[in-house]
Amino acid sequence: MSKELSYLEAIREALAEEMRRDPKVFVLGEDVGPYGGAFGATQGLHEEFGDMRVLDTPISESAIVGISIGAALRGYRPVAEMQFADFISCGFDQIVNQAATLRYRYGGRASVPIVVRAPSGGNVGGGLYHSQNPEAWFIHRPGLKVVAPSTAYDAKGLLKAAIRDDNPVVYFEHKYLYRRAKGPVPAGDEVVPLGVAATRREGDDVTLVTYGAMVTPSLEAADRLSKEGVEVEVIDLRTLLPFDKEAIFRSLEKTSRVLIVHEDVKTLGIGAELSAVIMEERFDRLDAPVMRVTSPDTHPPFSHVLEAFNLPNTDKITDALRRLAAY
Amino acid sequence: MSKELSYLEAIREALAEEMRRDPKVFVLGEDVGPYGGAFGATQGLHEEFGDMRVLDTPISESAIVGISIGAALRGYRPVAEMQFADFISCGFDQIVNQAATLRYRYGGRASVPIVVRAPSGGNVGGGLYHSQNPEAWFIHRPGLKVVAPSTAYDAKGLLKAAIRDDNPVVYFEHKYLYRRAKGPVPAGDEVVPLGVAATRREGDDVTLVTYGAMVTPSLEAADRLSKEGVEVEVIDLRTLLPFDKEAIFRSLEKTSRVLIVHEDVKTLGIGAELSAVIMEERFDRLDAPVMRVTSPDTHPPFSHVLEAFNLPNTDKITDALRRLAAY
Amino acid sequence: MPPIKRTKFKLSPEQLLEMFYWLKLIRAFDERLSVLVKQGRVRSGVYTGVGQEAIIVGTCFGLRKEDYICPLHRDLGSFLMKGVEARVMMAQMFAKRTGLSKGRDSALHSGVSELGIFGNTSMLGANLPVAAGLALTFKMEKADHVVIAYFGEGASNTGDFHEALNFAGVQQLPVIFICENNQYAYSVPIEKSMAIDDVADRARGYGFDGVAINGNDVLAVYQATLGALKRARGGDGPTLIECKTYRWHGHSEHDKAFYRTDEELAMWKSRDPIPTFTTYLRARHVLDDKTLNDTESRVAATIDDAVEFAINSADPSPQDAISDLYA
Amino acid sequence: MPPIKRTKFKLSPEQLLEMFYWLKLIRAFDERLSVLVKQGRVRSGVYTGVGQEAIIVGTCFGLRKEDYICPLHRDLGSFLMKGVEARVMMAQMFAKRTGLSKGRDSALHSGVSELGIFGNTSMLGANLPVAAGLALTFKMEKADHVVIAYFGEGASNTGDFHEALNFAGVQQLPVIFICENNQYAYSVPIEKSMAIDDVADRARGYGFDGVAINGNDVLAVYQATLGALKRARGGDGPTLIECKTYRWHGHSEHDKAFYRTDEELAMWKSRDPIPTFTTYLRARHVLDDKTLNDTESRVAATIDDAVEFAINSADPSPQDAISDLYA
Ligand SMILES: Cc1ncc(C[n+]2csc(CCOP(=O)(O)OP(=O)(O)O)c2C)c(N)n1
Ligand SMILES: Cc1ncc(C[n+]2csc(CCOP(=O)(O)OP(=O)(O)O)c2C)c(N)n1
Ligand SMILES: [Mg+2]
Ligand SMILES: [Mg+2]
Repeated sequence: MSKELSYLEAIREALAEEMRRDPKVFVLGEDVGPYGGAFGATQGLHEEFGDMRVLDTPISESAIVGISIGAALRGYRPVAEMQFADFISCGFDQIVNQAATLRYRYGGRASVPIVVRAPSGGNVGGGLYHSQNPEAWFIHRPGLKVVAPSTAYDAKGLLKAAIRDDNPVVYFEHKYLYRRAKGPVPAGDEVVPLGVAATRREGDDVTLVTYGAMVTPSLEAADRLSKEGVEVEVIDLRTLLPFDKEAIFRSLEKTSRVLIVHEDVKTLGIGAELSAVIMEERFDRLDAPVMRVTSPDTHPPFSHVLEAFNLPNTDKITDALRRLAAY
Repeated sequence: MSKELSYLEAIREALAEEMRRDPKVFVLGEDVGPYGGAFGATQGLHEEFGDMRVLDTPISESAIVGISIGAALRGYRPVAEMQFADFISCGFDQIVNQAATLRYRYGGRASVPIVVRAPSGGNVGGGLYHSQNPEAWFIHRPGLKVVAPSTAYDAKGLLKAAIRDDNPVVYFEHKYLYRRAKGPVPAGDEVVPLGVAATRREGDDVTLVTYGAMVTPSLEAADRLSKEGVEVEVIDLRTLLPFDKEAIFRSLEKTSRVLIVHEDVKTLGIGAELSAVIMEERFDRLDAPVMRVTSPDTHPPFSHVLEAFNLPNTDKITDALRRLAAY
Repeated sequence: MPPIKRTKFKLSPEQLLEMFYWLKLIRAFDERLSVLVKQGRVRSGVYTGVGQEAIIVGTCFGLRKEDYICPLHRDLGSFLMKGVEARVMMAQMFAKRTGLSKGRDSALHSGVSELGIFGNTSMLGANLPVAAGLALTFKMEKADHVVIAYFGEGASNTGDFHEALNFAGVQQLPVIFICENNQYAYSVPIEKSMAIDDVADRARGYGFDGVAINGNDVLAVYQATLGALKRARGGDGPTLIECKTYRWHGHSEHDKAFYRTDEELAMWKSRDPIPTFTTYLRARHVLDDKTLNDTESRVAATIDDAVEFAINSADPSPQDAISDLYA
Repeated sequence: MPPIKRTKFKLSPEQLLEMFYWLKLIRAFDERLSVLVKQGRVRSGVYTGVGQEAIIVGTCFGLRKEDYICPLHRDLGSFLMKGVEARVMMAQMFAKRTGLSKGRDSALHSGVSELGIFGNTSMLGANLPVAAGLALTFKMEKADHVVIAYFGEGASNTGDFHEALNFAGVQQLPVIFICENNQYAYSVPIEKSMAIDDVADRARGYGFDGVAINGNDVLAVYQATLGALKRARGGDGPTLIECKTYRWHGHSEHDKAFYRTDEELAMWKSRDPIPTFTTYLRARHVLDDKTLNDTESRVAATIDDAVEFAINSADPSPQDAISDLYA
């Protein structure tokens, strides 16, 4: 627990450790071999594990996922890399129709332990096709699990848990955090369990639910509110499907107010489901409407002027928290 | 307005009329030519319009959409058929990344007037891959419009509007309604405008928001409640993106209670967004939580025993309405 | 590399009779299914392979238990030959709890890992990347097992076909791609879906051999498969075998197939694989009237038993609609 | 069908000098971009085509205004040759309001319909179905215009490549597929992504001709294109021209390209298309020192002006982040 790693190094370490632990784990994707991946997540793996466990593939996202499924059916645990999460649209059918349904239509007699790693998110000057946050499409698909770590600790711990999980997991790693998030990581066999949120800050006045790169500005906004006498509890979902409803409800018991913050666009982003579930199950506990701070319904633009307009940030979150606290 | 057509005939008539009106309209897809489409939606068109305006394509969903986009850029108005909405996952990238973003990244200097017709929905013994309701994926994508008619009238009128619209439209036609829904259809140049909901039944006590094949059981449930002294206003969304928020809010002013009914699964189905928007913008008008009746988070199974378990129906809707009215 | 079509082989009388049994059983199974659909006892879309049996028998006959098959919609017979009991397959078509998918799907969208059978989705071509993934694990293990992947000529126009065959080629995987070229994809004749005569020619674009053979000659299919098996088991990579054939029935049992002529059907019926093989067996004195009668009774008994079993099997319990989604 | 490589042509001195100008301009543009990236003035991922200019010049030189091009990420030069001003392209790279996309993307993801330029997404191969759609409209109109579609050898492994070329083949569309085979897809050498030597061989699987030529010889590229243009304009369908070449820079300007050797780079630099063509022009007495100097000054002035224009152009206004989504 003493070692400090970057989020990216944490991912690399998780891969290396799991590959050492279990010979059935292997990685595949574009440029993941000797090159070490577009972001370096697989650096050193090819040298250590060789051609057959660190596979450079052709530019064939659908096949990358399909091949992973085939290998998983024979007991392997493939970790497929999409070079950018944006390109997951090209492997979409294999994920939502092949992987997500397999156990169900096999009558429960098989499972698909694959992980699809997908570098997502903006604020890195990536423009329309190198900044997307495609998590909602997969949260809408029963049979999948969806993960989105915000810290180096979770990046490692959740990836290890995802690799060991017997279900198809889509693992969104946020590009903005790769080198910016740093911290201790779990040691040895420790994992961060899927489906369990983390409370990043305690508070009795407002519950803020978020994940990924939005955790830091959320905490900053919470600190500002604290100076104004409002204590915000910040919940980092970590797993988006299944999401930790109980953690939200527990916090809500104290606060009666919920703000949801995500970088994905508003309409049918995960915030919609969280809000709807709170509505259905905790309506009487609410003293104010559940609010959302999200990107507007548009595409991620390149120009920093435009991207800044879209992205939620500390100021926008602070404003929303104030409105919510004052409601 | 006097002619009675089935929902399927209404679609066919819309296609034929638009093709006659505008030489730039053409249809393409698998088996849409001499065969007339898997469901017969294009029957007679090949005979009338010939090979170049009624194109049988290879089994290539991604190309079918991409070809449509190319033709649209040259001023054509292609109507592409997915044989089943389920297979839209194979053309996903071209819809969400190519069509939906084009105008934006062209700086507003071009548009993509395509329609993707997608026969969706269950209750027809179709099983996992012939029963899906994939609308939410597209509602989550800015730049698209999404349509889902419930009557023959709207099937014709909305399809005509979709063809004339300058944006990419995904048009979900419900298979269960093809031969079961019958009624008058708009004549001549009349269209049903996109973005406008229809109130199918007036009532002051509860607002029920739904669309597609769920309108009929919703109306039946409303009739039952009426006998119990509860008047339900039933709103048929017709267009799912952009959805007619104002129509919902208007009704809510009267009723203070909203039930959402859809056949799609619950988590991040459109009901989530509707609920969240009502929460955000009309919290103080609510006397009860917005509730949802949907399919559970699973896949559409074949066996009628299983499918019946999943699908919302008059009984389930009636129960929910009672709970909501009594809240 | 060893030639494919001229591989030498010798089959014992017992083996030849076994082949004969399978041809008859698969034909009888499909024909019974067809009757059951007409009787309304099987409700689902049924896609029979009547007329194409020689392909299944010729390709499956030389397989080991460890070898894997990846069938598509007309390949029910390959499930039988790989070891699934006829009664289980029949229960699957009846959507009974005793079927492979517990009633969740009635078609061939379920598999049995222990028997080396992959169950695809409905999405044509989507089985091929999975086949490559299965074969990759055999290569990793330096095992000399093989994967057989089936697809129609129509499915060879999907993106997944291309991505899968390219990957199999570059990795030299032990996989045999079997094209069942039955001249039509639903209503679309091959000349409207590709500008080549032989799908086999596509193999060259992936760096391995493709051969086109008479798919109605079980011995020719067996011989070509043997050659490809030898190659694959010896580490010499994939082969594409295109089997020219014809489906007697409509695309599904509900399709009247008006898009083809009676003459064409009659011509292909005259090439029925079963009489051809019967003549061969008689000429070699392997089959006499008694063995013929015995075979036919065995087949009839098996099918009768299967139908009885399916009819008497219980429906799934409603809760099965939402179980087995996650491991 | 007319042969592709041996098409006769005659170019006037003016035309030859114009070709020379384009070669120099495109080279200079990319090299300036490269400097601007190092200076931090252009922030985006920049993918130059330095070393590959002969392909763009040779393929675009014979085009009409009505012909369409479908470029990929290294084909900035084709925008210039089709009529976009250098300053507009530079403003696009600077993400300024005066660029093609109003700052929404800095890469080549924008087009100009009036000039016959399609702007693709980032998704490799996704331009090819669109190219087929554009060509389809020329066929519909019986116009003798042509579509030129570019792609790397890496992109030829995507599903979209396959679906598009197959459709173009079966419909005999007026489209020329230009493969820029620069030996690498990012870090992955061609031999790790396909088991064939020539991408041109894939054309046979689609029923048309493919030729492999020296992509660093502008006259060879021009000649092959002329032949293919004649074919396409005459209704004889598509051609695939594979241009063997090499990119001098890394995959993007941030890539150090350690995956290749200095020797390899030196060898390819010795095949620089510009000196080769210069020698030819001098031998034919078309180019003397004065014309060379004039050309170089013209090029420098154009680039300087472009950079100045881009730098002095305004950023987009924040609201542009959410405009132009719908027509
Ligand atoms: C991706 C996809 N698109 C469309 C369909 C609908 N469909 C089912 S079978 C079929 C025809 C298949 O033709 P072919 O591959 O030649 O196989 P055959 O039915 O002739 O055996 C079609 C279009 C599908 N199942 N999957
Ligand atoms: C569908 C898709 N997958 C991955 C990428 C990431 N990517 C961008 S360029 C590139 C390599 C392209 O190689 P090639 O097609 O040969 O073109 P080149 O860059 O060599 O000109 C990759 C993998 C992408 N843009 N699209
Ligand atoms: Mg076929
Ligand atoms: Mg390349």
